[in-house]
Amino acid sequence: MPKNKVVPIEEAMSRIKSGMSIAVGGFIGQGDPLTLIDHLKTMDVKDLTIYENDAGYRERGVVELVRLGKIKKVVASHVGTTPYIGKAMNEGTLEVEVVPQGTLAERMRSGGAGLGGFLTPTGIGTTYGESREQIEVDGRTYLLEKALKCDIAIVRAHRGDTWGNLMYRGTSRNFNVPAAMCADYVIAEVENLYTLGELDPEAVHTAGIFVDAVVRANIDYCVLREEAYHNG
Amino acid sequence: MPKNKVVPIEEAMSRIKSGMSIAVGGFIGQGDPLTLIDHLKTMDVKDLTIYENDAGYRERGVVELVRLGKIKKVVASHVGTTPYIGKAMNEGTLEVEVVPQGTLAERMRSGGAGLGGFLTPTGIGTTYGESREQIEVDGRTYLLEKALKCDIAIVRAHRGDTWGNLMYRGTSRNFNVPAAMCADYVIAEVENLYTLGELDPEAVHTAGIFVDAVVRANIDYCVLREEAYHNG
Amino acid sequence: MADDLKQIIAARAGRELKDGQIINLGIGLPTLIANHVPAGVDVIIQTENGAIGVGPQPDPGCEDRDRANAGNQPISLLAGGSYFDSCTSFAMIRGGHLDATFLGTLQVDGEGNIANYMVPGKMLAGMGGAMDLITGAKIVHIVTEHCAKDGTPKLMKACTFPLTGAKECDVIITERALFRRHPDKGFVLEEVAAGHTLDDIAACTDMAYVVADDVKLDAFGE
Amino acid sequence: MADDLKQIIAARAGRELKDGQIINLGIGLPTLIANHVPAGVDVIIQTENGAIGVGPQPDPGCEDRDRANAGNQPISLLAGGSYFDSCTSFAMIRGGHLDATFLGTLQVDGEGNIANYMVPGKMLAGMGGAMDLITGAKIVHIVTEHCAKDGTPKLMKACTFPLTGAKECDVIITERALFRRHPDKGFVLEEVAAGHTLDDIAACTDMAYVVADDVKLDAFGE
Repeated sequence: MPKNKVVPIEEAMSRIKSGMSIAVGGFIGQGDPLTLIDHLKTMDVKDLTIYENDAGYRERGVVELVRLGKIKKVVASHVGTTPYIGKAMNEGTLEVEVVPQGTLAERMRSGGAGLGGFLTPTGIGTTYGESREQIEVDGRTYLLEKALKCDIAIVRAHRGDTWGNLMYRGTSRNFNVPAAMCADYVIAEVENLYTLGELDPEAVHTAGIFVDAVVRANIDYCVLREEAYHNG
Repeated sequence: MPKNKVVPIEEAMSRIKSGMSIAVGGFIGQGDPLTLIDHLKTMDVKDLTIYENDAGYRERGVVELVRLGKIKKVVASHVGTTPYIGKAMNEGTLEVEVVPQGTLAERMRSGGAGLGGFLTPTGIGTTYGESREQIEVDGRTYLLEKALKCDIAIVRAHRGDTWGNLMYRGTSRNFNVPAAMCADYVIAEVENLYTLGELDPEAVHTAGIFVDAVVRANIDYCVLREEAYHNG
Repeated sequence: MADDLKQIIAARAGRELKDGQIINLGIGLPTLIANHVPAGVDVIIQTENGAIGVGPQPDPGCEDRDRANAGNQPISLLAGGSYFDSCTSFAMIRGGHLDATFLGTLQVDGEGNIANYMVPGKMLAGMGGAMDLITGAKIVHIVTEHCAKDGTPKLMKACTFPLTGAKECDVIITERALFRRHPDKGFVLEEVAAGHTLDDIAACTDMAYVVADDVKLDAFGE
Repeated sequence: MADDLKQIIAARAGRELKDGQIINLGIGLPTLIANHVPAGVDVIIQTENGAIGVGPQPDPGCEDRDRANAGNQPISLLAGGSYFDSCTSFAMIRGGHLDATFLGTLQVDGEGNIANYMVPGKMLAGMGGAMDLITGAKIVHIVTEHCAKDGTPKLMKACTFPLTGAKECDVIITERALFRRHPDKGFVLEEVAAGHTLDDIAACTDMAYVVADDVKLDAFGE
């Protein structure tokens, strides 16, 4: 019988130490693990490096950790939805590295899949591409993108069981899937917790093998979802 | 509204010409597209190259096409479940190339995902590994495995809708997912055909974007499944 | 950009759509193209954050935070649509499974180079999914105001900002003109919007181009 | 291999299992290990054709062709198990998410090299998932009859067949002995099965090894 990985949030998050790298699921608020991010705000850690598609949406998400001075560097595909990130970067308090979205997702997956990296045509002929080794295969040139392995991953699922099988909802799936693969210790917050066997084995999006700790979300995302478009 | 891709089997399969490469889904009978393979047996084509995990199970599957002299080469991870393959190879009527199972699946996915290839530790230090270029990343050596792109793919799904959204059943999912990604023309046989909107959008395994033609299975797999273990 | 200009561009871009195409629309102006799909043309919209079969924006009160596009606007899903993760999304995009993409830009040039994600020393938004879209989509459309806010041309002799994609742009649609790139001739001016002349276009376009023999004047009116 | 020998090996291999481990069992003899999981130990079995949480073989009449393992034997799925495609399966395997694998072999040597997929000029079954399993699983166990059918040692000075994996074998369990590889000492003979002596083992083992100071004789009896 698969073991019960449901733990108090303090226990799971205590794995995070200053200087660590953290992969974060979500996409400008869609599926961002806000319970875990809120908890991280209260922790005495700094110099974290974040790998995420973005840094949140407006004032919510990883951007809050940047404001609190906990983040050394953000590696993202886009930071335009959180104006404070550009400000912190220009003030020199934050390093920002931007990478193509598909490349970032695939780098996470590669890390989780035990690959060393992959060859992509994305970025060939650009300044970005000059930062990567180029490899020719059968007459076509590709960038070599290295696999990404992080110390920690934090993700959010709509449903999860006690072993860490996860199911996401709608477009909240996004980076949660590759982020949940690529870290030494993967923490999943789940909106709804299920008993083993309740989730359809044909429909699981992330198998529990990838997950180390399951935490109950303490945010009412269903309320948040309804309010999102009414409060602007 | 997504277009209706349901076509007669003759129309879909007429895309297959002598000399083509074909990716085949399935795993020693689990999920093998037997309706399409049966149809291929009746076609006047030869010199096909097959990429599949295996060549079927016992006397059923791609091995039947080999017996009919339609196949030039099989690239698989394992051919031990179809004794005729070894015989044909030893008689010189068939080329066989074996590759690691994870590598074959990932090569298909890479081809479908527009990547040039990937770096894997699998095979390092072996004779197999000597057939591949070696690349060092951060002090570790990997094999460079090239993406695989085929002319045709044939797969089988348990459920499919008219646009080609597919859902597989149990361990029949296997290579059907990457095979359905990696070809110029992807033919899916479906055991059960659904109207658009009937399949749960959260639970689709292969999105219709990857599929070019949908064909109704003409084999009663449900009967086959029940009989499988009773007739040895 | 003024709303009416956006609508002119989106309307003309919409007429580029072919029945059955699978497309991805960038954030902002390109998203408006969904409102200008010609009658009798069915297209399937993919959004890179993880959905295909994007339908109309839901009615107020029916939005759902977990059903949104890459610009965080609420979406509905048509029958036959589905959700997926970011790796699968970019397998579709990079793997050549999209027929077309429509994106805005800061600069574009006659070689088909596109620069739309950063102004060195000033603004770094990030390329998001644009680099993959430009690389992977079969037809890359740039939809943009003809000139920047300060009046300088966006259709440049050569892009000066870091590129998002090299030699990938196939069609440029502005509120004033439509250019289509041919394999040997480079960009060809095919249409000039009503209210503009060939000389107007020449004056506000640094990009090298040739004028089509059958260039259509007073266009964009349909 | 005689059934009783298989059971001896599988039983000893079962005692290597630790509570909570996620394991993959090769086709044939290794599959039998599932019947020898010690009381109080829970392991999770992954099968590379696309399932995790593999349970007992279903009762006759309840088998299902779509619920089978990599050897095509019918399986059941425990609560918490799930199905997935081959790419995801090997992401688990190659990515180091499995604690242990148990595989049969043709040859193994003192360097930890494993050769189990072809006999040049004679037999080419293919490596199946073994190369990935050997590379990715944290602990690689070889479970094998001590000698080949013709009596020649399978535990070789150096493998002569093409390797499936280089320096990856951690534990060798035969019907006669258990060897465990240490970082500096190489393989250490830890246990000798009842009915065999240290000299017996030396006589039928070409592989270099050292005998543990506390080697356990008359073992495998529990």
